[in-house]
Amino acid sequence: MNLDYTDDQKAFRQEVREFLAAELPARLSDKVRAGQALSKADHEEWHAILNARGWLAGNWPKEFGGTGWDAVERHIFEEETTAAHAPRIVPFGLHMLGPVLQKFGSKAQQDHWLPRILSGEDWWCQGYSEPGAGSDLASLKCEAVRDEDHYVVNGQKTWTTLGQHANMIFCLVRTSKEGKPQEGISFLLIDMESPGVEVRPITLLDGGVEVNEVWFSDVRVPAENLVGDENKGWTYAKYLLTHERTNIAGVGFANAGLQSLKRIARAERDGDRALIENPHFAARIARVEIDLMAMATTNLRVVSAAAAGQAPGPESSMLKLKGTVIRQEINALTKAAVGPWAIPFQSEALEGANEPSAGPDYAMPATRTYLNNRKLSIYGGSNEVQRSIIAKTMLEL
Amino acid sequence: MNLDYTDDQKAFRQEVREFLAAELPARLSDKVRAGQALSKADHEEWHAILNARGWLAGNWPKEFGGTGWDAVERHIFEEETTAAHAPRIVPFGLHMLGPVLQKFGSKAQQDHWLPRILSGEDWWCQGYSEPGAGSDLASLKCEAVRDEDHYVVNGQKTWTTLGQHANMIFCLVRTSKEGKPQEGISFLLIDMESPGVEVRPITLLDGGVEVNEVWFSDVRVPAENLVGDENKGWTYAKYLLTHERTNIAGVGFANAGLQSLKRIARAERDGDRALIENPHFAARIARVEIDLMAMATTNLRVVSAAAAGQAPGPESSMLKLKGTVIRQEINALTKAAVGPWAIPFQSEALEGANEPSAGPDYAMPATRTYLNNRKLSIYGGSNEVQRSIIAKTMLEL
Amino acid sequence: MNFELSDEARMLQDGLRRYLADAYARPLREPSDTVWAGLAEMGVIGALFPEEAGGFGGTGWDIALVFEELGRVGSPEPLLDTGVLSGGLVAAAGGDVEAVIAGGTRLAFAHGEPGGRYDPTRVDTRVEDGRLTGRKAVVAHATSADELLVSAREGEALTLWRVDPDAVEMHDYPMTGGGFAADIVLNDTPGERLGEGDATEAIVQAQARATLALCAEALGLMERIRALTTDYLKTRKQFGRPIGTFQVLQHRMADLLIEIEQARSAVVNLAGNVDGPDRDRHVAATKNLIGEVARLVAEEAIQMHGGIGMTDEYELSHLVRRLTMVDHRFGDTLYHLERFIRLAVA
Amino acid sequence: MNFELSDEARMLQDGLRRYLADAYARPLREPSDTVWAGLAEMGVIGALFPEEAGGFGGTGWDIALVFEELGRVGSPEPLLDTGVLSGGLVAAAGGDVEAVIAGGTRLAFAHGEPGGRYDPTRVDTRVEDGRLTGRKAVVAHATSADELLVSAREGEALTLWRVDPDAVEMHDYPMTGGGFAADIVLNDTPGERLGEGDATEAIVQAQARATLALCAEALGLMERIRALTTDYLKTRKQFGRPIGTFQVLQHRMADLLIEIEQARSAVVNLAGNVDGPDRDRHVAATKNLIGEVARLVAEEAIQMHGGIGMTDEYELSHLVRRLTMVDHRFGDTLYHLERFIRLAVA
Repeated sequence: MNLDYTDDQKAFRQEVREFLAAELPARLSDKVRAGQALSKADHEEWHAILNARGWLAGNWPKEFGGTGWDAVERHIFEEETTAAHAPRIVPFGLHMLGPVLQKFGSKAQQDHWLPRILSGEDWWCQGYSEPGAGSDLASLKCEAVRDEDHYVVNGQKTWTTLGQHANMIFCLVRTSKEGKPQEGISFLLIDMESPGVEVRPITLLDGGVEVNEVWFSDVRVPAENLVGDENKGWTYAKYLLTHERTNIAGVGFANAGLQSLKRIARAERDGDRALIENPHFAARIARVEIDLMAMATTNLRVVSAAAAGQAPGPESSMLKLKGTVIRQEINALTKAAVGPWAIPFQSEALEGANEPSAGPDYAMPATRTYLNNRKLSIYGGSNEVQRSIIAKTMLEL
Repeated sequence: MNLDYTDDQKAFRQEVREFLAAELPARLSDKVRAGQALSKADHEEWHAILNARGWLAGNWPKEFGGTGWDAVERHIFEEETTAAHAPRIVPFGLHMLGPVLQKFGSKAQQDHWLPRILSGEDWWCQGYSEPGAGSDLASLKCEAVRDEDHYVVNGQKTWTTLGQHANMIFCLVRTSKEGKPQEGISFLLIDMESPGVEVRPITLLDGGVEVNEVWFSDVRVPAENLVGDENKGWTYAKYLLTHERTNIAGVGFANAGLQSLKRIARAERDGDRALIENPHFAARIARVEIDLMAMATTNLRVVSAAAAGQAPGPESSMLKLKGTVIRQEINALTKAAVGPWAIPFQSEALEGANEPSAGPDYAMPATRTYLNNRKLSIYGGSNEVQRSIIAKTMLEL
Repeated sequence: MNFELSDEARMLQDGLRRYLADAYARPLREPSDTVWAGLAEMGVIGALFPEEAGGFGGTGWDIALVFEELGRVGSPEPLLDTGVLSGGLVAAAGGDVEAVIAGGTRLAFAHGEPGGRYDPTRVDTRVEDGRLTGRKAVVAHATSADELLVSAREGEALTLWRVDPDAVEMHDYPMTGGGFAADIVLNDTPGERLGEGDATEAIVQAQARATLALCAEALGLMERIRALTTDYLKTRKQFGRPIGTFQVLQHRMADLLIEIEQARSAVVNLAGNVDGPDRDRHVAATKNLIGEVARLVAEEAIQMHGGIGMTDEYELSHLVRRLTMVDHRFGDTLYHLERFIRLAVA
Repeated sequence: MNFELSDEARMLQDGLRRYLADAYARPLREPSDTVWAGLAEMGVIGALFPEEAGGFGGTGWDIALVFEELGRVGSPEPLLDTGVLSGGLVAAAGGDVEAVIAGGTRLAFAHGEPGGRYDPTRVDTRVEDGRLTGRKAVVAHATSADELLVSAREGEALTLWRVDPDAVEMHDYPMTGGGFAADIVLNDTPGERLGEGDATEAIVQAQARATLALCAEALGLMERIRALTTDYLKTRKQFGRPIGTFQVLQHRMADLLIEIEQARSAVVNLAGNVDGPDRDRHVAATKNLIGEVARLVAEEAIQMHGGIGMTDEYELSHLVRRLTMVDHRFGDTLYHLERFIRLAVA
């Protein structure tokens, strides 16, 4: 056993650092550091920079235009980009649809769609959840009926993240009502510009708009947009959920959040001392840092096993759960750290508009991030679902 | 609304204080304060003193030789005796069997058994739990078969507290296997000196012996020892469980434990300061004290409602649960407070025997009390059972 | 010892509850002149003041009663700032609060300063020859106030001044829980002195009562959030049955219920002690406990609701935002933990 | 970066696990000469020492591996005291540990003093002309030791001395986790100096390695307790079905599992850093985390077992008692929380 990176891995880390120093626009990293929302153009700019370097698809094999990195290399890349406050990669095309097409798509589908993901020609979003089918995906109702060489889709999807930017959506749709609820689900690619598709934004708890409802009324989808076999969509969805769970621990985000929290706690005055010298506040920081140090190692153990070819198992549920608890605690402490400056609710200020609070810049996103990140324990399989998975698979209860 | 006691209540409190100052033997209060086990004779001595004053049966009506106190008076008596480190009253005859006989017993049973409880002639213990029927009492198996004017009892009871001192046991026994599990249970009074009764001590986690197994082999019990109707024992048992839950919050014990914890934390050195000046330790004490302040008021609200004639409802489940959490936290902090002195495991030392640790006297019971009081959240309806009761009755879930 | 409401209090509670049920039948997330006038008319503002100030209440019990009801509907009216905090200071100094009680005058207390965090004595605004200079931060409901009460140092003494809102520079922004706050710049701004001598104790006392109001409001918010969540657990189905039948959620709801009961007792403790000698210990204990429970209730309620709990449109969002802000006024859980240690443990 | 055991380590682990499964087939709650000899014979003591001291290991990984296995069976052998703590000090000072490795000599480290709590530098025992005077408290396995190692002040310097156990006054008593400890009185007792110069850093280093051993033992204990509890949940029936089918217990077990996984990573972190520059931060982090998780696991295991978990006879009792004592050596959770703050946060 040892905890050191190999010389090759160290060299790779250095290479990533140099790339970021040279290529990451300060305008973007400033926005990320300040917790400001990124525009569609911001995301596209960063994707293009990564694509030019051949580093956009860190989890794709080389044959499809990916990097071919192993889990440790992906981990290093993730650590460095997060530490540098690079925008996160928009995951829907790259981390979610890509692997499904590579595994289950036809050659024609791969040849057509994968390059368009890399080039940014398509912006994908995800059509999984429905009202009434959140953690219980198998009960979904959005329906696709075969009509010669088309499917006709009717129904509703919700929690569609960044759907307002997307021109394409991959959907789970019901193609049969027979058998168990998981059966009869298919995986369909739908052009958002088709007649009958309507996108309605959902304002969230924090005042921001990042998710949407998507409505389908008699939307005609070419049958060639079916991925894999009809009624086998559940299999592909589960595969995708596993892939989505790599880096599910969010160690990089947690580390960046912890560093930011400490900076704030050093800057904030608490009576005659810095807030970080308040032993009770320091204790809360210490507890979450200690937890994070352990979780980072759990994550490395899983990454290292993955690099050695082992499939991620229920450990990803453990990482998801502990990861969200840690990040949410950091968010809560950051909100606490800014004191009365948590009260202003400044959506416009975050976008750089008029009449910001006189408070320090770091205070502005604290409350909104706290509220927004309550989602972490809800989406991607709620923490309750994760606990049940752990109990079933690891304890055989 | 107001939080003050009436003049009458204040006068009563003063009367209790004077009585304790005059009549509570220092030998007994010293043992209680030091966490030492009390002998049978110790208990009997204190019961006799209370009985002489007419204060032994605080929850009995006057007609049966009780005090006739209301809930607030009982609360004041409880507060003062706990604060003075008086032995707790052994509850089996006085708080458990007594109320059942008064409500469901025949005149002959009341006339015979109740005075013997007050005089100390009988020491009762409780035969409820069985292996396999703890929180799920309805599944009990110990069987009583009618044979003319006797019942013949076979089976096993367990967790019989202080059964080693008792000459009488009140039991739930199965008299019918028909209907729901709760039906077919009867409430029977059994002489422990009958042939076929065997008591085996159970050593607990903390090394102490306070509970027992009781075995019955063809034990013949006069039919007149049946309380109420055959097969209706479940009703009486539930009534008893409700009565057992008065003072279930244990506010008095918690207060005494907290005071003792603070004394220890003031005496223990932690580097160059007293342990209580360690902000992290002080924070743990503060949190539990704040919780206790609130719970004491919840308790008073329930007591006050009871004195006004309202039956205790699911609030007793809330008090039981929060009460055990608070007491167990105080026990854990006390163990933490004594530092390395928690390591000696000195059963004999506690009884005053040879080779005690050189540590301070207050350190001796810390570990044992911590271990022993894990029972608080298990017996009398586990905290899990209490949560389910709360969810059902108060949330109607 | 008596935990029953008096007949008068019961009447006030019933009336207020009925009025608010009606006024908030369609949830209001911003202050409303109509509601303000309604509250004044039914005597709710007067209930916060003692008879000698022209009111008919003013005890801790009155404050607790009123604000628990306001909390239940998530009311964003500036009653705490106008009635308890500023109005309390004016009345304590012998000033006239008739117009406040009648609903005609709204007040705001410009006290906290940038960097002052929760320390009630950290005031750098100076006054010279009756003119004030300095900065105030996050002054709640400043823009809707007819009059500002401003704290300032005259020499060493902490003093209070009435200031015309039009005479100051205000930078306003919405608050997370509804309504607007402002950062305020005073630059040689004229003021009229309120009261005599050092105002520190008066401010601490007014903050203690405002803390009680805030804690009672939090209790009402938590009760409403609990009710919403319970209802949701009964209606929402997953995996073929109401999610409230899942034992895990039942037990977590039971724990919430216990903690809310603790919060209620903490409010009772403070209500009974806010004007007494043991005030500071109870302020610290109650505010600390409320802060802990509020976080638990807010986070669990969102979690048990799942996605719908994250949406702005649903009633929960406003209640949760208000509840989350309770910890950011008059000292947070850690501030009061430290105070409690100083007062009661060490 | 590699989290796989080397072939040698895997062999040691397999052999040790097989041996212990056999030796503890009937649980032993007190140290046994047979087991001690068995451990020595299969080289387990030697695995704790580097080659230059006559061993064949001695890294943090070796310590973690050995003590996790001992923890799994709740072994009360004095291996930590003899092999890591005292033996480590002797070896570091260039002393001969051959007899220790061979199992012939058991050592105990008489260091802590009454009132010294967890401070490793609080030593008032004095030495003059090679004779020691002072008191030592709760010296683990003192009565079974063939030789005592005693810390004492010579002037300002902290020094180490070999002392004959027969030359001191011992007051012995059982320990909560098995074995005996003693309070020791030294009164002009002769000793033989071990090493040169000030021993403070040597003691801190030996305690860091002993802390790793203790944390790894705790991990083994927790693994075994978890397995016992899982088995119990599958077999024990209440309300007509195995209690492990109740969702509440499933989720609480899932949380335990996650925390035990955290504990494992914390042990890995300390094992990889115990001889490196970042030692102190990792000692503090790991001991704090282990203390928190140990309490949770012990208490939840008893609770889920119910009554049977309270009995001495059942295997759990001994494991839980040992686990609860982990927090009482080398600094508890709060001690290390404060150290971590000093080293990493502030």
